Amino acid sequence: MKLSRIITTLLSGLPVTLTLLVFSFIFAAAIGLGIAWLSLRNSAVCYNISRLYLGLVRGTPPLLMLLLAYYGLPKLFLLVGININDWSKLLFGIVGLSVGWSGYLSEAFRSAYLSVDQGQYEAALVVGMNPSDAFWRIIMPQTVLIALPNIENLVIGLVKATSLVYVIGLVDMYSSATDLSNQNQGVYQLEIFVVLALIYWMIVLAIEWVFRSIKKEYQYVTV
Amino acid sequence: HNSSKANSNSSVTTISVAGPDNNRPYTYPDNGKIGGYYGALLGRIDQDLKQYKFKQTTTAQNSVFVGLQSGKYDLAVSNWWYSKDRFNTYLHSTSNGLDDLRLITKKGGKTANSLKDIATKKLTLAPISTDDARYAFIQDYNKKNPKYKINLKGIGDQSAGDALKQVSNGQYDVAIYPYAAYKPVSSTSEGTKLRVSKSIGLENSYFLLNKSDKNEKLLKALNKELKKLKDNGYLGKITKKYLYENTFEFPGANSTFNTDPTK
Amino acid sequence: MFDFRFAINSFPKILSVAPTTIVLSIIATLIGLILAILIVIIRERKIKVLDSIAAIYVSFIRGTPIIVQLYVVYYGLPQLLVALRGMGINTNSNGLPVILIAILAYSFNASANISESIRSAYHSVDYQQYEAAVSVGMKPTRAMTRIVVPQLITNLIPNFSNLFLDLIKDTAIVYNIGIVEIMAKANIMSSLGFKYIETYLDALIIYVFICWFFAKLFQIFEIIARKRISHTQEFV
Amino acid sequence: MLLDIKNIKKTLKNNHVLKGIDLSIEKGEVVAIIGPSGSGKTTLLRNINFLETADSGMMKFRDQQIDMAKPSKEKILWTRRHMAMVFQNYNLFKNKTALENISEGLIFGQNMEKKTAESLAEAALNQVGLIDKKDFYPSQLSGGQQQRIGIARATVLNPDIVLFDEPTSALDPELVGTVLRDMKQLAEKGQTMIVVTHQMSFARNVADRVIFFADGEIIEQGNAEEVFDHPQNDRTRKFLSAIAEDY
Amino acid sequence: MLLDIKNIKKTLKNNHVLKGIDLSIEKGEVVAIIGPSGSGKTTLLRNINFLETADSGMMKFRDQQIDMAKPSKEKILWTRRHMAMVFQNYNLFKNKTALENISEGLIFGQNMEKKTAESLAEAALNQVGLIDKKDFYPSQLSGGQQQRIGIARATVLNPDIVLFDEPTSALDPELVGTVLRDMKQLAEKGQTMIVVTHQMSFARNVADRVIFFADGEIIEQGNAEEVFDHPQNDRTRKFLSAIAEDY
Ligand SMILES: Nc1ncnc2c1ncn2[C@@H]1O[C@H](COP(=O)(O)OP(=O)(O)OP(=O)(O)O)[C@@H](O)[C@H]1O
Ligand SMILES: Nc1ncnc2c1ncn2[C@@H]1O[C@H](COP(=O)(O)OP(=O)(O)OP(=O)(O)O)[C@@H](O)[C@H]1O
Ligand SMILES: [Mg+2]
Ligand SMILES: [Mg+2]
Repeated sequence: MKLSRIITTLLSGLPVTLTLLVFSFIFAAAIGLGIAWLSLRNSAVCYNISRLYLGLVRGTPPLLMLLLAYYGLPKLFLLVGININDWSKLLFGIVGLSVGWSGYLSEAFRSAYLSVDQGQYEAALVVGMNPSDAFWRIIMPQTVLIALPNIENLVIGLVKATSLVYVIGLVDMYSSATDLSNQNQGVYQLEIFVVLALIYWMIVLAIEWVFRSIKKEYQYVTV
Repeated sequence: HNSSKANSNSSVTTISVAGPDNNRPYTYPDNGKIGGYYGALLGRIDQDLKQYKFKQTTTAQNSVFVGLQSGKYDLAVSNWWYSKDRFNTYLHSTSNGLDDLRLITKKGGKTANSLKDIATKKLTLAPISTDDARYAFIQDYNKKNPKYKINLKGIGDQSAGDALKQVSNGQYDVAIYPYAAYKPVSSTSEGTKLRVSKSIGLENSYFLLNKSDKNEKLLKALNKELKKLKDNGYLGKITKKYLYENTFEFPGANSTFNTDPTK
Repeated sequence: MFDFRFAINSFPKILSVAPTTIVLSIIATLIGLILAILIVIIRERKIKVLDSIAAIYVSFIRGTPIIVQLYVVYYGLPQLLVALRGMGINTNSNGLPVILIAILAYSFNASANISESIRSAYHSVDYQQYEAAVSVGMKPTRAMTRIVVPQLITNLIPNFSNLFLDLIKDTAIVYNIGIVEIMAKANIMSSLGFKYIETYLDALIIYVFICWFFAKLFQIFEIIARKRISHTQEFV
Repeated sequence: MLLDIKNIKKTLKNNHVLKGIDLSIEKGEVVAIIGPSGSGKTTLLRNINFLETADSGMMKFRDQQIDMAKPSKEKILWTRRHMAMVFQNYNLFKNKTALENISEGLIFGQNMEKKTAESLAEAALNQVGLIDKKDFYPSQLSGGQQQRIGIARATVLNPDIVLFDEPTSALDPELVGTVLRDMKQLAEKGQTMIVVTHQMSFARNVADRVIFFADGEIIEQGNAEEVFDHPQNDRTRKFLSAIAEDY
Repeated sequence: MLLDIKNIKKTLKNNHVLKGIDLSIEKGEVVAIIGPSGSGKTTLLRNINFLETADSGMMKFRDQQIDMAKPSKEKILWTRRHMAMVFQNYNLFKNKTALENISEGLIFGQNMEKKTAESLAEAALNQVGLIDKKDFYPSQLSGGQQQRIGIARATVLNPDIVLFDEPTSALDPELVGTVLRDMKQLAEKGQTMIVVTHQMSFARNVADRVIFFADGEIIEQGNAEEVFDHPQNDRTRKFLSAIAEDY
C-alpha cells in the first residue's frame, strides 16, 4: 500500500485525537483540582470522599472507564430524567478520559501543592495580602510549576489513552488505522501500525518540546 | 423510554442501530453509517418502513452489546447466529441472511472438510474472537459432540486477514470462516497460499433487539419486511453482491432459512 | 436488564484468571526493571552511541500507545523471525506463544517508564552522599550500592507503584492478541449470551480490588523502606 | 506605647513554647531578642503577626485592642498591614521578579495602583542599590541581595513595626555586613523594629534594648551593656559564654 | 613535605575557578584558608581529593607523584584512603546510624573486619562524647552532633591529612563552639589539616598558617598575625574589613 495513502488516512483521524486530548485535559485538570482541594481540606469526610474517588477512578482501566461513560452515564442521567443519549460520541469520549485522568492530575496537584514552601504563603500574608490573593498569586503559580514534569507525563499518557476510544466507536487516529487495515484484510497491518506509532511519537515529541519551552521560560523560577 | 425521540413528524419513531466496526463485508464504518451487507439491508428497510427512522453507528463489537443491553441501542446488526442465551437476552428477528461456513487450511498442508475432521486429525484451530458468533458456534458444537471436541482458543477483535495469515504461515492448521470473510483475503499474496473447503454448513443470522415494547412493535414490522425481501429476491441480490455467492441458491437453503432455531 | 445471577455466577470464573493478569504484570515489570537498570546505567554513565540509542528507545516507547506497541510486536516479531530465517538464521516463528509476545511488549513498555522513574529517583538523592562515601575511601560501585541505592529506593517506590498499577490496567487490552486474562474472560463469558454489562462490572470490581491491594502493599513497602533502608523519615 | 503584649502563651504539641510573655515596644524603639535555639523567639514573632494563633494573650497595637487567642479576620489583616516581617530565609516570592516582590504588597496589601506601586518599588530598589536587578528572579540573586530586597519589601509598606527573624543567619559572612548596614540605616531613620538575632555586635551597637529569651520566657532585659557586660542571670551568662569564641 | 601541589588549574563552564595554584603542606601543619564566597576554596579541596578532576596540575602526596589532570583509578583510591574530608553540610550517610557512619569507611575503605571497625568507631564516638547516640540516625541528631560525627568519621581513618570545608558554617551559633573545640583538640594532637573557614578566631588561634584566597588565586599567606593584622594586599584588607563588624 502506498505510504501516502496510509498517512492521509491516519491523519484524517488526527482532529478527533487532538480534540479528545485538549478537552479531556482541560476537564481532567478541573476535576483534579477539585479533588485535590477536597483532599487538602481539614475534614475527614472530604478527605475520605477524595480517597474513595481516587481509589475507584485509579483502579479502573481506561477502557472500562470509556464504556462506563458512554453507556453508564446516560443511564445515570435518565434516573433524573435527562436524556443525553444524543450527545455526540466525542463528548462521551472526553468525559471518560477526563474522569480517568482526573485522579492522576489530582495527585500531581496535591503533591506539588504540599511541596510549595510554606514560607511563601506566609510571606504573602505578611505583606498584607488576603489569603485568597496569596493563594492565587503566589502559591498556585508555584504549584503548577512544581507539578509541570508530572503534568507533562500525564499529558503524554493521555495522548496514548486517546487510542482507546475505538471501544465506543469514535473514529480517531487509531480507529482510522484499524479500519484501513481491515479494508485490506489486515494484510498491511504492520506497516500501518508502524506509521501510526510514528505519528503518535511525533505528537508526543511536540508536546515535550512545548513543555521544554515552558520550563525554559520559567527557568529562573526555581521552586 | 430510552432513545426513541419524537421527531417533528410525531408518527416517525427513531431506532438506534449499532454494528461492529470491523466485520467486513457485513458491517464496517462508512461515513458515520453502517456499510456492507447490513448497511444495504438497513438502507432498504429504512426506505420501506416509513414509520421508522434508523440512526446508525458503528463501534467495537463488545461495545455494541454493552450498548444494546443498556438500552442505548435498540437494534444490533451483523451476522449474529443463534445461541440460546442470546435469544433469551434479546429480542430476535427471523433470519436476515444465510452464511456459508468453510474451513480454510494451508495449501499443501493438513486438510479438513468438517468440524469432526479437526478433532480427529488433531488440527489446531486458529483463535476466534470471543465476541464472534463462530466462537459460540464451536462451543455449541463441542457441547453437542463431546467425543470430538475441538480445542477452542479465544482472542479479542481480530480481522479475517490476520487470522488467515496465521494459517498461511503455519502457526495454526485451520480456520473457520464464512465464505464471505475468506473471499477477499484469497486474492492477497498470503491468501493464495490458502485452500478452502467445500461448504460445511449454512448458518442463519438474525437481528438482535433490546427488549422493550417499542422494539416488540418494531420486530413485527421487521419480520414482515424480511419475509418480503426474501421473497422478492432482495436478500439474494445483496448476498451475491456483498458476500460473493448467492447462498440462497444453495441446496437446502430454503429449509435452513425457514427453520426456527429455538424449536 | 441487569442479570444479577449471571453477574454473580461469572464472578468466580473471571476471578479465576486474575492470576494471569497479575502474573503477566509482575513478570513484565520484573523484566522491565532489569532492562530499566541497564538503560539507567547506560544513560547515566553516558556510554557512547548506546546512550543515544537508549534515549531514542525510551522516547519512542513513551511516545506510543501500548496497544500499538502490542500489535507491532505481535505482527512484527514473526515477520522479523521469518526475515532472519531468510538470512539463514534458524528461527521458528510458528511456535511463538502469544504470552511471550505479550510479556515482551509489556516488558519493553515497562522498561522505558521504569528507567525514567529510576533516573529521577537517582537524581533526587543528594549527590554529596556519594561524594562523602568515596571520600572515606569506598570504591565508586560500593558507594553506589551501599549509600546511594538504598536512599534511591524510597524515592522510587511511589512512582514504581503507579507504574505497576498502570501496567495492570494496561493489560486489559491484551485480549486483543488472544490471552485470556480478566478482560478476555469477561468477554468470553459474555459472548454466549451477548451480556456484557454484568461481566464488565465483575471485571471492574476485580481491577479496583487488585489495584487497591497493590497500592496498599507498596505503601507498606515504602514505610518499611523508609524505616529500614533509607531512614529518610524524621523521627518525632 | 506602640505595641503592648500581655501574657502571651503558646503550646505546640504539648510543648510550652511561650510561657506567658509581656512585651511593650515604644515608637521608634529598636529591640533585639537573643537566646538559644529552640527557645521560642521565632514563635513569638509569628504570634505577634498572627501567622500562628496564640493560646491566650492580649495585644494592644496602635489604638486597637486584640485578643490574641481569637483575633478576627479583619484585625489580622489590619495588623499585618501595619506591620512587616523579614524572614531568615528571605522568602522572596520565587515566581516574582525583584521589582514585583516589592510592589506586590503595595498592590494587593494596600490596594495601590500598579503604576504608583511600581515607582515606589523602584525607589526602594534604588535605595538599596539594586535597581539594576529589578527584573531578576530570586534564584538569580545572591543571598545578601535577596535579603536586602526582603527588607525593601517590608519597609516599602511603611509599617509601624518591622519584625526581623535572624535576617543574617543564612548569609555568607561577607554579605552579612551589607544587610546589617541597611538595618542600621533603617533604625537611624526612626523605624520601630524587633530583631531576633545572633549578631551580638548588632545588638550591642544598634539596639536600644536587648532581651534575653530562653525556654519560652524573658529571662533578662535592659540596654546592651547591662545584658552583655553585667548579666544578672546564670542562664544569660552561660549562653553568652557559649557564643563567645573561647576555643 | 607531606603534600605538594603545583600549578593546579580548573575551569568550570568557562569560569577560571582555579588559576594555577601552588600549595605545600608539611606534616603536622594546620592551614586555614579564608576568602570571599565563590573564590574557589571548595573547588580546591574537591580537586585535591579528586571529587573533581583538575585541568592541569601535579601533586606529590607522601611518596606518590600524581598528575592531577589524569589520575588513575588506583591513585584516586589510594589518595582518598590517605586523606579524609569533612563537609559543610556534614553529609552523614542518611541511611546509616552514627556508629555505621564511622565504621563504614573502615570496613569498605580500609578492608577492616567489621568487629574491629566497630570497636574503633565506638572509641571514636566515646571521644566526642556521643557514644549514647551510636544507634541514632542522622535525622535524629542536632547539627552540632552530626558535624562532630562527621569529624569522627574522617579522623577514625587515621588519615595523613584532613580537609575541612567550612565545617561550622551550617551550625547554630551556640553549637559552633563544640565543633571547633573538637577541631582544636585534633590540631593539638598533630593532625595535619587544611581548613576552609569563616571563623576568624579559629584561624587566628589554631592555624599555623593562614592563606587568603580570592578569585582563584592565593593572594597572601603567612601566620595569623601577618595576614590579619598586617595584610600586605588591598584585596585582603577589603575582605577583612567586610568581615569585621563595623556597623
Ligand atoms: N510545629 C511545631 N510543632 C511542635 N513543636 C514546634 C513546632 N514549631 C516549633 N516547635 C518547637 O517550639 C520551640 C520553639 O521554636 P522556635 O522556632 O520558636 O525557636 P527559636 O527560638 O526561633 O529557635 P532558633 O534560634 O533555632 O530559630 C522549639 O522547641 C521547637 O521544637
Ligand atoms: N558546577 C559548576 N559549574 C559552573 N561553575 C561552578 C560550578 N561549581 C562552582 N562553580 C563556580 O566556581 C566558583 C568557585 O566556587 P567554590 O564553591 O569553589 O567557591 P568557594 O570559595 O568555596 O565559595 P563559598 O565560600 O561560597 O563556599 C564560583 O564562582 C562558582 O560559581
Ligand atoms: Mg527561630
Ligand atoms: Mg565553598
